[in-house]
Amino acid sequence: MTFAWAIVLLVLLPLAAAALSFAFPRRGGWLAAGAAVGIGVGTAQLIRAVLADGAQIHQVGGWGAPLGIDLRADGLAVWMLLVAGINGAAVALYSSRYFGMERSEEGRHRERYFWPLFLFLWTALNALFLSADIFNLYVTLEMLGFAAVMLAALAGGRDALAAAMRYLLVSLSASLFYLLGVALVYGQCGTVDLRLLAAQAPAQPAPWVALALMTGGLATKTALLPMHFWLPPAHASAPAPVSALLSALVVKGSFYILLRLWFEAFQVRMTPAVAQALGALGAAAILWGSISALRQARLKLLIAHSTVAQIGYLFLLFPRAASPKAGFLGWSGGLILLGAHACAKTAMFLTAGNILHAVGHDRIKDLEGVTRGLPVSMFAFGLSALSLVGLPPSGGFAGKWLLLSAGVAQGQWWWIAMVLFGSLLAAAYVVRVLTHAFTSGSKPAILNPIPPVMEWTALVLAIVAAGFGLAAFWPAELLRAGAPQAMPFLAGGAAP
Amino acid sequence: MNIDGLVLLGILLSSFLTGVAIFFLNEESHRLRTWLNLLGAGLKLILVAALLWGIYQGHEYSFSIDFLPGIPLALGADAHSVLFVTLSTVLWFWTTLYAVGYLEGSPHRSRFFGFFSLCVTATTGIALSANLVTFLTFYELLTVTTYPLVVHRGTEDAMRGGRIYLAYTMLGGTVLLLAVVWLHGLAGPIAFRERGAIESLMATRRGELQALFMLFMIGIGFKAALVPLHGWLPKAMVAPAPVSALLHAVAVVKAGAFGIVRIVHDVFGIENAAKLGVLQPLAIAAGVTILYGSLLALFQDGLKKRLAYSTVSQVSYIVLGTAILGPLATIGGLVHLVHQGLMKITLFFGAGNYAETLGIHRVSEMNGVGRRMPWTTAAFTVAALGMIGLPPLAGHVSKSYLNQGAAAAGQEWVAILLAASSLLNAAYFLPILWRAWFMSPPRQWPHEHAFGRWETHWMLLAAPLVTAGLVLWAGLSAESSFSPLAWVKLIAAREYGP
Amino acid sequence: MIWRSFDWFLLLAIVGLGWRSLNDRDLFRAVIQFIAFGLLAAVAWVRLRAPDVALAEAAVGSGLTGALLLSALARMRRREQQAVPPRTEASE
Amino acid sequence: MIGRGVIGICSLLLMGALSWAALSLPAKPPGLAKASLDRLGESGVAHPVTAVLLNYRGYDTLLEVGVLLLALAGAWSLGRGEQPAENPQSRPLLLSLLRVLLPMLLLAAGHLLWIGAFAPGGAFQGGALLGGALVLLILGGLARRALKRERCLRAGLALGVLVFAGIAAVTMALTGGLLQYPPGAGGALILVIETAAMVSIGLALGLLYLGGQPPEGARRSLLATPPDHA
Amino acid sequence: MPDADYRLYLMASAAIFTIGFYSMLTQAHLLRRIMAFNVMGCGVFLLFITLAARAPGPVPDPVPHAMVLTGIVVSVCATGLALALAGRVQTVTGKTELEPGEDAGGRSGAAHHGSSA
Repeated sequence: MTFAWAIVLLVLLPLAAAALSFAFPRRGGWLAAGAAVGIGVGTAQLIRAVLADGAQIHQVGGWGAPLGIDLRADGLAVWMLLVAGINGAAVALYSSRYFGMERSEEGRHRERYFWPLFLFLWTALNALFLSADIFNLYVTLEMLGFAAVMLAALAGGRDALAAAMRYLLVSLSASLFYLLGVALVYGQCGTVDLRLLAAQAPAQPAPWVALALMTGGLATKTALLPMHFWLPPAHASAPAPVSALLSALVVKGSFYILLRLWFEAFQVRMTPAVAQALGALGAAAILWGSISALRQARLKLLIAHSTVAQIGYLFLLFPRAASPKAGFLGWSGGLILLGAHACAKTAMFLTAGNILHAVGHDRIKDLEGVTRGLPVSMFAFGLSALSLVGLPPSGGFAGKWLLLSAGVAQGQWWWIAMVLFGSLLAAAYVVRVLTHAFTSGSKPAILNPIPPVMEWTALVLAIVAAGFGLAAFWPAELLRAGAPQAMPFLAGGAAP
Repeated sequence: MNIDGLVLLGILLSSFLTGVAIFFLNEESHRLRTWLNLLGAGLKLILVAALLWGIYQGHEYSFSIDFLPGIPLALGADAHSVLFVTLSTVLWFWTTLYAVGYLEGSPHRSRFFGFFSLCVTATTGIALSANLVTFLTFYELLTVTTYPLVVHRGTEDAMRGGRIYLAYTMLGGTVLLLAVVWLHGLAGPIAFRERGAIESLMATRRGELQALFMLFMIGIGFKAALVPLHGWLPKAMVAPAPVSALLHAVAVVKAGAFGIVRIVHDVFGIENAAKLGVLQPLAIAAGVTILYGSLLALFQDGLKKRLAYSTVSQVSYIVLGTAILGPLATIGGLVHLVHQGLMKITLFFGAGNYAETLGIHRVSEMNGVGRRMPWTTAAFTVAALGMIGLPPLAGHVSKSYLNQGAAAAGQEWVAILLAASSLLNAAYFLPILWRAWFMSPPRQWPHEHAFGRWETHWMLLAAPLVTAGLVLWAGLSAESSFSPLAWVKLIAAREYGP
Repeated sequence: MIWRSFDWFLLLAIVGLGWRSLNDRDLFRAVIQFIAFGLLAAVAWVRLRAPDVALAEAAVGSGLTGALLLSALARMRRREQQAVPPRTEASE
Repeated sequence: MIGRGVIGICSLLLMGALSWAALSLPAKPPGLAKASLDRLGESGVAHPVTAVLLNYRGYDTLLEVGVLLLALAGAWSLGRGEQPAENPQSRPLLLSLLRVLLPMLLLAAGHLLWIGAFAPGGAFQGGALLGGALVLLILGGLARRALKRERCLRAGLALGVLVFAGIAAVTMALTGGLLQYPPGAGGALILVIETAAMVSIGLALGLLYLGGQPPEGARRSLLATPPDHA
Repeated sequence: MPDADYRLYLMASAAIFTIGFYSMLTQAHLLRRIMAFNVMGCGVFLLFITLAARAPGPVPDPVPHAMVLTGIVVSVCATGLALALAGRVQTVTGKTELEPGEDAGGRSGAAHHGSSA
């Protein structure tokens, strides 16, 4: 019962709010606020339910899989909901001022369309995290993709539009690959329900191809190296709050489906070879992303490239969590890292937005003395940098610690080296920014003042990112409480 | 965890909250900021005093909260902690006073004192950590909070110095992290325990333990500025004098030295380490560092640079003492932790006064400063002589214990080493004193400020005088029952057991 | 047998049109071929006993999509004429 | 950019893998045909596809109606579209065509909606016809005044989602199950949903044709002024 | 109808999808790429429908049909959206193609100063 009502709050409410904010463009902000409150309540309820008595199932229409669609809330799902909720709410708060700052017709136009698109995005994320049905996941994926692309295009500049166009084409093709996989799976197994698939565990060739297709499509949407090419321009040229959403949440949506496929529906096929391959791509992404982040001239591009690198870390989860030796460590580590990265990245992009708006550009080398103009924002940047680099007690540290412990438990030194080296590179590129910002050169003219809300939202998120390592045991418990049944060792495995 | 444990938390918060509060002060409210600073420092002093009193009363102090799954964030107050926390708290109080005077009228003071307080929070956190992960946490926090202090001036070379500092310390932190994770993988959560926490592995995992010990020493060696990991220390001299004083005497380098002591004593245990045969290499590294530092100090004309290299060498006395098996050496090393701190901070205060009052930055400009600034120079002299090891000053105590310890451990080379180092110390300190007292001052000083009736700002004067006094006291009353030495003897007794 | 050859013909036509519609030099012809492609697909749906899908495909898949494509093409052409200097490669 | 040759080879490999996988599928797939037919009685409609769309997997359709609205909102977010160019000489022909075609299209749409309950047809097909009709109107230039009433358009577009979501919530309250229709009420509720959905689908599909927000008469459209001129 | 013909349809679906994919990568003009997406989709739908038709029993499996209906509507939405975006891209950049190498994101900052700030 709780779960069913939570669904109403988490999916129907934002969906309706989106439709209403389209019908009544001027009420967008308020509708978003209402939706945010509802989503908060729903998430809280679900978390309590899951902690109390494990994973929850709701059979939509009362039919039940395979005929109907099942929604499911387990530790993983509610953790993702929570992450999305925190960042979504922050972005909503930030945007309530951001788009208003522009007093032009375009500004009003953007604000009018931001809210419905944003609410659709949030709906899609919540629906995606709750769904246990791979075709339903396809629908949510498309909704997510459309919303993301159009939000990215909202900036309207030539780069933004070109990037959005490329993003749209990539995302559409990727979805079709996924859908083709779904078709093959259905033809083979006669069901599209994750848990029934896990029960069947068929061994024929078709599912292999299907899995390959779906993984390819989803990895592309997640911008895993080498399918990352579309991400930096799209994320860098979008309006700041949108960049935050894209980097913090959207890429995580498709990543989440990957987890569901590999660790639940098709876990029998999670062979070490597969795990190592995905991990290797992740490692490559860490290197490429960090190094190219070092070479960026503009702040938003730097942050976008760092997203590519951080996505690489997420994929290190596969080789870690796939081994019974260290399953839980890798699993919780990767997911905590995911949450930490989301908060940190949102804070960073919001900060970048403040800088961009305040000084009129985001050329890193010309940021001298920005610290004096925007102390709060830069402080937020510094704090989120802590989490990105993985210094204690940040969430990033907790995640990396668990991943490293998993690596030690497996005795896989080369992965450990990778994680550590990645942290150093991350330190290098954030320090590059901080150095310029701290240097007291010619003080850049603060063209327009930044509303306090926009600075403090970033700071609060940064504090969350930098501080929630102190509570890292809690998400770990949550994930333990409702790990996918398919892989028992994801729930077991005593912490170090 | 007990109610007393809150005292430990209080010791951290007293400076943490101060720091946070100061961040949000606007630049102009000098008075309020000053009072906040002194309030925080004073409160910390009182709490530490309460802690000491409680320990004499036989209270147990511990505080812990959940952190990583299965690993708490734990604070405790064992003998080591108390030694280091007392030292850093006492010195912080005076450094704060000094910094307030020193930075009067310079920009960004809210930022500066904010990070200043956080930096000391991290240091006391290191002192009070009761397990390895907590230690690591505060250790990294120290790196982060000191960086803004090093680059505070915001000039190009300040930035360069800061980058180098960060590069070194981050690298060290990473190595340390690797070591910590690895050790946890072997032995589970590591709580500091006298005589070591890894007994169980001694038989089976010998090789890995040796590797681990090396990793630990490298990781911490960066902060402790063991040669060849010392490169950042002279570069970090771009920071304002109080920061240098803090870095060298109280926070970073000292935290490094303390960390090495911690690892050897309470993670591995001296006997175990000796069994593993890893102490000798450490001792040699320390020896090399001592000579190298002193030699380079000899050729520095920049006063702070010279002091920096002298720090490189002096801190390794502590490492040396730790690396030699036997209570006497241990005592020598540990007590130098305190003594070096007192002496070095005095020296930096002095250097800061010269720079601030007369604009003197190089040794070659110091002719006759003794006549212009007798009090400062007196304090400076006491500390310098102490460094050289002149009885009855503090340095002498440490060195004599080290000597006896080395002899007891049958390591004669150490005696030679120490003698050589003392000679070098004399060689790079005595000329300074000679110039200061006995050569005639120039017609006019590079940049002279008049500070009314005192030779310099009273805050700048008070700090070095007090610390110099402490140097005297530590030396004179060494054998009394209430002195650093007495406390250190207690520690040594516990480390070696019955 | 008849059906068999019908299937062959149908599918070959669909595949062929699909290829042509994407590789024809002239965009307008390409779009027309695409619409034909959609209609043949609808026939295929009927053949596969999916009347609902056939209806939808005829109306949406080829009908509306075709209209969208045609109008978009017209707009693009117009913009190209407006644009200075006139660009040509779009209509290849 | 990788050469066409490489792409071609990759595509051939892909095609091989796909055919191989598809051919390896069981000849008699374990689908849901039987299940969906067996429980058709409970679904409230007699046509299996409609049953799947609006009952068994109604949740998909709910989200999908959302996607439709989202797509339109996205298209509008790009700025104002333009009236398609109309060549005068074809206009009279078009108009006479419209006079015949429009009523038929509307009737057909309604018919499809109605029979969707027990035969091929339903909201999508009906909506598609409506959309087609709207396109014709726009082509004939008859929709100008309608297009000015933006508020009504927005309301009509949002209608489908709101009704669908509302009914989902109501069923939730009544039966404790999302989209779990009270026994017997299924058919009626589905018809309501389909009607609302059809209107929105028709509007959305038709308006997508403009390639942007309906153009305003006098004001210069945003399309004409790229924002980064600012 | 005999299984042989279904095999025919299955292979055709593979072929259609691949053609669409190939053109999506090789064609430059946005209109063509959008059509390519539609062709890919058609291949996927063909697979679904064929599977449905192969279902044992008197009538084909309705579930894939419903899925395809959903898919068709989604892809027409996508097409409309993509065309609108393409038109916008053309008005702003004057091109009907995406020039490669934007991945480096060369000019971004300048542009979003104007637009997103």
